Amino acid sequence: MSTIQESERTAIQEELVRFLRAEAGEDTLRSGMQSDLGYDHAVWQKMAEMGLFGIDISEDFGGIGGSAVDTAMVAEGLGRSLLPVPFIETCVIAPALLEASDMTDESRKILTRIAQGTATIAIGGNADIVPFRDPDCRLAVKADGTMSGEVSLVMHGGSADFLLLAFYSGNQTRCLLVSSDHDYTIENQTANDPALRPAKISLADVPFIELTGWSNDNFEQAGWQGIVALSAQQTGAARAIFEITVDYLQTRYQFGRPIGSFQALKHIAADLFLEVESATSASQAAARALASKAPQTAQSVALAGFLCNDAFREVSAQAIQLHGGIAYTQEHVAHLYWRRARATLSMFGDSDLHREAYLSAWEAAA
Amino acid sequence: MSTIQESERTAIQEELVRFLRAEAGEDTLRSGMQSDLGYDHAVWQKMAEMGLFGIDISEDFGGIGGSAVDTAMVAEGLGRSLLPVPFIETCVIAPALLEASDMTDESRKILTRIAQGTATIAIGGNADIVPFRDPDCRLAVKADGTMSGEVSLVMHGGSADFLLLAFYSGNQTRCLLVSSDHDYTIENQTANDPALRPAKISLADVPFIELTGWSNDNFEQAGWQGIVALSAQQTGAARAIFEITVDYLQTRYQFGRPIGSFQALKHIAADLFLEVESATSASQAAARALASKAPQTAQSVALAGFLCNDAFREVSAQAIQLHGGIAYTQEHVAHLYWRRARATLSMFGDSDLHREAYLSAWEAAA
Amino acid sequence: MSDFDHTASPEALSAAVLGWLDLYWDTQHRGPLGEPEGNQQLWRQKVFDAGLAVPSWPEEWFGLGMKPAQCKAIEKAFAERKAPGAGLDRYHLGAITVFKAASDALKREMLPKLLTGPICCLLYSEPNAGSDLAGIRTRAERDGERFIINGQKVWTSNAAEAEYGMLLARTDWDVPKHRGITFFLFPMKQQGVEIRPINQITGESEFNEIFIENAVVPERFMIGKLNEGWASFQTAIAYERLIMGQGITERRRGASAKGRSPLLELAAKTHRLQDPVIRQRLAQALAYREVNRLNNERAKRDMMTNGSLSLMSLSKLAMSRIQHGEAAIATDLLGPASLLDGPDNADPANTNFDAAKAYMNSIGGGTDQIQRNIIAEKVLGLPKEYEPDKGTSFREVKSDAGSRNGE
Amino acid sequence: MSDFDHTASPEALSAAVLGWLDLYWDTQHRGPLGEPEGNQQLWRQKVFDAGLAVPSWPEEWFGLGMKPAQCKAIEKAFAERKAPGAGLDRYHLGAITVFKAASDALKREMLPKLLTGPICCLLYSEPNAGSDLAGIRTRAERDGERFIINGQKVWTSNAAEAEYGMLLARTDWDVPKHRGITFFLFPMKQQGVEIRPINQITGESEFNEIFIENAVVPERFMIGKLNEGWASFQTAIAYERLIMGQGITERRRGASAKGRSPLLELAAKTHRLQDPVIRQRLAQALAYREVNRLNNERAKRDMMTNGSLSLMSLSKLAMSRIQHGEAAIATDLLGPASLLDGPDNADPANTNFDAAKAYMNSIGGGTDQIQRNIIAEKVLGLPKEYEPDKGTSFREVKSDAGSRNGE
Repeated sequence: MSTIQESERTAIQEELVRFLRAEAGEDTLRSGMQSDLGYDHAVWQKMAEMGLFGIDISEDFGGIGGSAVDTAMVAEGLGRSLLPVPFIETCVIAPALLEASDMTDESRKILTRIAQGTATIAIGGNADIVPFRDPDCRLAVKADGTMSGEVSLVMHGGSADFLLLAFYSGNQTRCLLVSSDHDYTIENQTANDPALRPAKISLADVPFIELTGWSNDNFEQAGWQGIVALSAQQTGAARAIFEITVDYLQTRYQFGRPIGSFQALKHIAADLFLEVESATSASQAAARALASKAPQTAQSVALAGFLCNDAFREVSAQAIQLHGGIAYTQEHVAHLYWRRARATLSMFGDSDLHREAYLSAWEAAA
Repeated sequence: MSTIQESERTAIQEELVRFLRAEAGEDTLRSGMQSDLGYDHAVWQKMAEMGLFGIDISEDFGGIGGSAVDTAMVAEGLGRSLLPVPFIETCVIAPALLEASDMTDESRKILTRIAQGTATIAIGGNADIVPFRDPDCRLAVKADGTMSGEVSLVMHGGSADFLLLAFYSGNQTRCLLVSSDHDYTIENQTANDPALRPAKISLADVPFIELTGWSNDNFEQAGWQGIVALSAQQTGAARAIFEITVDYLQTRYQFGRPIGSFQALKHIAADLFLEVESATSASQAAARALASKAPQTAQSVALAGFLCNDAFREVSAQAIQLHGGIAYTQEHVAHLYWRRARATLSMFGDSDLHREAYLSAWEAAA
Repeated sequence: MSDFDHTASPEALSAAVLGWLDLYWDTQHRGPLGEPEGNQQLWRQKVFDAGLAVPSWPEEWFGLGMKPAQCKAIEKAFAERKAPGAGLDRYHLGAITVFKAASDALKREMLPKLLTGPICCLLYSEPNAGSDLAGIRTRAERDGERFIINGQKVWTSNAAEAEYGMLLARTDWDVPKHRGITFFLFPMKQQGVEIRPINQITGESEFNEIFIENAVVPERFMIGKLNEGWASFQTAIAYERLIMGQGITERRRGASAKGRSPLLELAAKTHRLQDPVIRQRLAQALAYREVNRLNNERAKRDMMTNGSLSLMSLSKLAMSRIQHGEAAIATDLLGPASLLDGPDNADPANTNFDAAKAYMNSIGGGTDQIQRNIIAEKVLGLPKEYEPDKGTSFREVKSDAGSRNGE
Repeated sequence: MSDFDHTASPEALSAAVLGWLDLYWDTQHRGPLGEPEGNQQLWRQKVFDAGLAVPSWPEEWFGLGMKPAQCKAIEKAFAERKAPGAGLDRYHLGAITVFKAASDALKREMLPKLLTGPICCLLYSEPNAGSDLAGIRTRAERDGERFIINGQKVWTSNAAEAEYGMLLARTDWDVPKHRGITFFLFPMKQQGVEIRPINQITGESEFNEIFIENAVVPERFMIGKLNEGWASFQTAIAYERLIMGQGITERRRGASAKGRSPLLELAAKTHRLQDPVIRQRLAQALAYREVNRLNNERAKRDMMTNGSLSLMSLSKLAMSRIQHGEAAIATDLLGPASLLDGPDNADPANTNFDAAKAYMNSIGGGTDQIQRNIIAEKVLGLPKEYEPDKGTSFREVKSDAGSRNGE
């Protein structure tokens, strides 16, 4: 459970909302899109100063010992503003796995740096904790204690301070940390979402630190945290583009009347509202289940996994349709939400997979 | 190909439409629903006099040597008026199979009686030509030349002059004809569609005639004819309830305006219109493919199979919604269309099955 | 005067009510202690006298002035002992309407009656006034100190049992529709009231058509003022919509308890639980139901914390896709057997019933289309549609097939 | 005058046209025979002079008075020899509009020009006039024998190449919107016309915004009469909608030939062709496309036999669900790789393009919502919506954020 009090949480949330509204608007998003990082580094630093990155790191390492409910709150805010920062990788999954592993000086140092906002982590491979799984990745550990191979779709792989490579090797899952101090080849990949920065990483005889001592439960838990944080991001983004769309329906006039007075558009809006609220409920319930280690966590997480995926997809796609021509231009923000929705559809597994997991959880509970 | 000329076909169609409008309206349907047969026997007799039952029977047996296009035309008319007569079983599938089998005096006699309208056929079992397949049927042929067993969901099984039992037995499909002159037990089953008359038939040491000499192609063809005739029925029924609904939208006023002026209802109607027309196109194309023995027949039949199923289901379900409260009563005709749609969803295989067959046909053609 | 202290904590109150019930109620025989077969009328009088029938109402109006948490405790105690009669301030639409909208005189006269026995039915909808309820054409004409009623009502449940009907009738035809309606407490047991059950597509006949010909209602039975009945009526209908959203129209077997779902059971029984296509559909159906439960929980929290009804409005709409969706899957699971019905074929019969009953939610109490209008306008703040009958004398408003109401 | 006999059978005509092409056209080098690199302008003139550019038009208007089957034969012959220039009576929106709606004088002056080279663009939509095209606010003010044009147009393709634009402009602000519009043939190559490409979400820039400031159009370039431009304009837009419905906005690779489907190929490549859930979705997607083809065949037959356009109206709406649906499946097939783009990632790049381009059909040329209105009103005969701007002086009509056009 979170060590953060309800009042503290409200304070953090309010500060975050204020900050994002003031300093992470569409202009910041668009200027970040032009940069190598894909986002405005100053925004990242200010979030660090606000202590947001240590939210799910224990106080021992300079964090504030929050829970999935707290990270979801931050992710939801980031989702609203579409900020493509490596928050989930760096501040959710990596800490979960590091804290579950045998502690070393190195891992203590990394956790502290994450909490301070001075280290970012990129995650690649084909294991369940990897945001964008590369089924064709070839990663291998050599007898001499180095590793080699190639992996694609490593988000922020070009700018991260550490690579966390998680992959299946024989019957086991291995998790290696590679410092960017070492030499490896980075090939930036073009993304359909202009803010995203996937990279293809090629490694040849690179030293690594292996995370050991974690259990399968820890590993599953870390993956769940990723799904839940993503669902919160999607929820925030879906709500944001929904609100933009409802505003437009109020102010855009055609045929001498606001287009929001046309019943067909009203009904689409009502249906989308149901999607947004349902996504919110599912995401929040999953975060609560995860934070309280509830027995139905697997089921709650899977539910959030596909409902939020599908809601964000549907809401952002309909947003373009409801805006009409104006949203067919790059100038308008709608397509950015829509691209993000499409990009995250298979992040941590697609909806079909989550639906299957959800049903299996039902069966297991029966 | 059909031996019927285009002008003849038009004449038959016009006569049929005139006849059904005059003598097979809602009153006839409802009075038939109260009877043992489920339909008005006088209507059946008049259709026989019009020569409609020999439409797909060759002239040698008193038929008029039509094709799938012609039977589809009749089925479409029957669909419009929801007449629950055993047309597909008696006049489409049975003749197809009888004509493909080794001819006997008995089969010649039956074909002639079908063409005259003096014999009806009910079909039961678990083979592909069976309209309502009973996966749990137990039918077996004995060494002494009689058969025994039990089969459910035999539509009109209680009133038919012959039972056609088609079932898998070992590696083989067997088709037996049982005359109602013999003794067997009939247990009428309650149907959700009040016009339908399914029966459970129990047979003990009953003599039969086995149809032999047909090929697997003939058998497949007979099944396809059933699917296509059904698709035409569904198309006719979907169009009829759609028209009833559009009429209602014109005449029903609420809030001082016809409800058909409300955009949301208009849009539902437009979408349903697309369904109705698409079903029509698919059904007609399948009938043409079947009649001309086109190479893509399997694909066309499967397409009609699921599109018409789904269209009738959707159109009849929305018809109730668009009518509102009035269609929640038994008095209104909408629920009869809706019940028929639900009853025919799994007739000759459900939509998932047809979709799978459709995709397989695409793959086979590639 | 009362046995129950409105300053007590819910826990204390619960104990007090349980104690009271143990004194007077026989849980095992579901009747008043010592009463042969339990006289329900007497029991309700007892509950009413104790103020427990309507605990949230003030003491001067037969209640105890209790807060929501206290009322909940009382209802829970009654439920625990399986005793009826509490919580009428939440469920008795007739009494609630009278309490909220009627004159003090009528309240004083009728509430003690209504709260101790008689059932009320709703005389709202008419064949020509469905979605557009304010378009009613049942007329009430003054005749001295009474009104003569003529017209036709529909979708009335419990009509045969009801002693009173909450009647909307038109008293002025020359003003816009909302402004010429009066709300009455209408005595059902009189000449000129004919009740005809409606045969519904579910096979049920819970609703009736009511034909009213020269029936009479005393002037003092007016709820609220002459021609101002629409406002009083709003109280009642808001309540009805709320109850619908909670899925009360469902049969209990449709509900999904943790780890148990009738749909999954049917899938197992029909050997389809391993079909990946069916599995996706099952998961989606279960999800819609679970997330509606989660939405309702949030809705309740929202209502408690900031009085927001936004989320509440979604439940009824969501229930339509849940019910229609589940019935569709069940139909497909059954395959050809879905055409059967009747007591010998329980699974098909249940599925057929559910498929038909789903329209009760998607049409009854305001269609899904009306519900989407409400969400779009009341919650999202989108502008209202054009209303051609707004500001127009009702007599001039167009009705079915384009004729005018006055024609 | 012409080499081609309008009484000839399509077959005979085909032979004659092929013979003519063999005399003048070099199929191998795709240019006029003996012309270096093929002078397109000269070739078009030659086709025009032979009456083959617009064969269906009467001889007095540069055509040959041919029937549809004959025109088809001519176009087919041209296609066979890969020669351009025929069938402009079906594709050249500018020339068709002038032919159908302009004065004889303008036709005589401009058709020979338009049919032999210059491209026309469409100056219809405006930022404030999208679905509601008649709500345009670009103004044309008379100045002697010419009009001065000020305003902004949008969604114009080929603007940079076009020599003329088909311009809708408002000439009277004090009458209802449809009655104050004049239609002009507007010279694009002049001062005061600024063209800015629009960056579309597909990555393309086929459309432009056009800013017009004190540009000039001669009075004789009016198409039809002053303030009666809306009627002339209907000719053109009907045509545009028809073309959209045939899926011309698709890239060829989206089309499904018998037994070959890009979607099936992608499913095979991504190893999902054995996934039963994917198989159902693939089948449904293929079905929507195939049945649309079947609908279009019926539509053409209907149009031929009884002039009915009912079915024709469905194709554009159907194309939306086809294109959006196929793109969604392709996205899901690609999985995480769908986030990639660019020339190194052809499958994701194509899928992303298709997903964005699908909006071209569902929004462009009238949104799906507008198209459903058209089907419901024009085909099903359902009553029109309330139009607050009907009969109101355009100046008084409300525009964005509720301001009036005259404000």
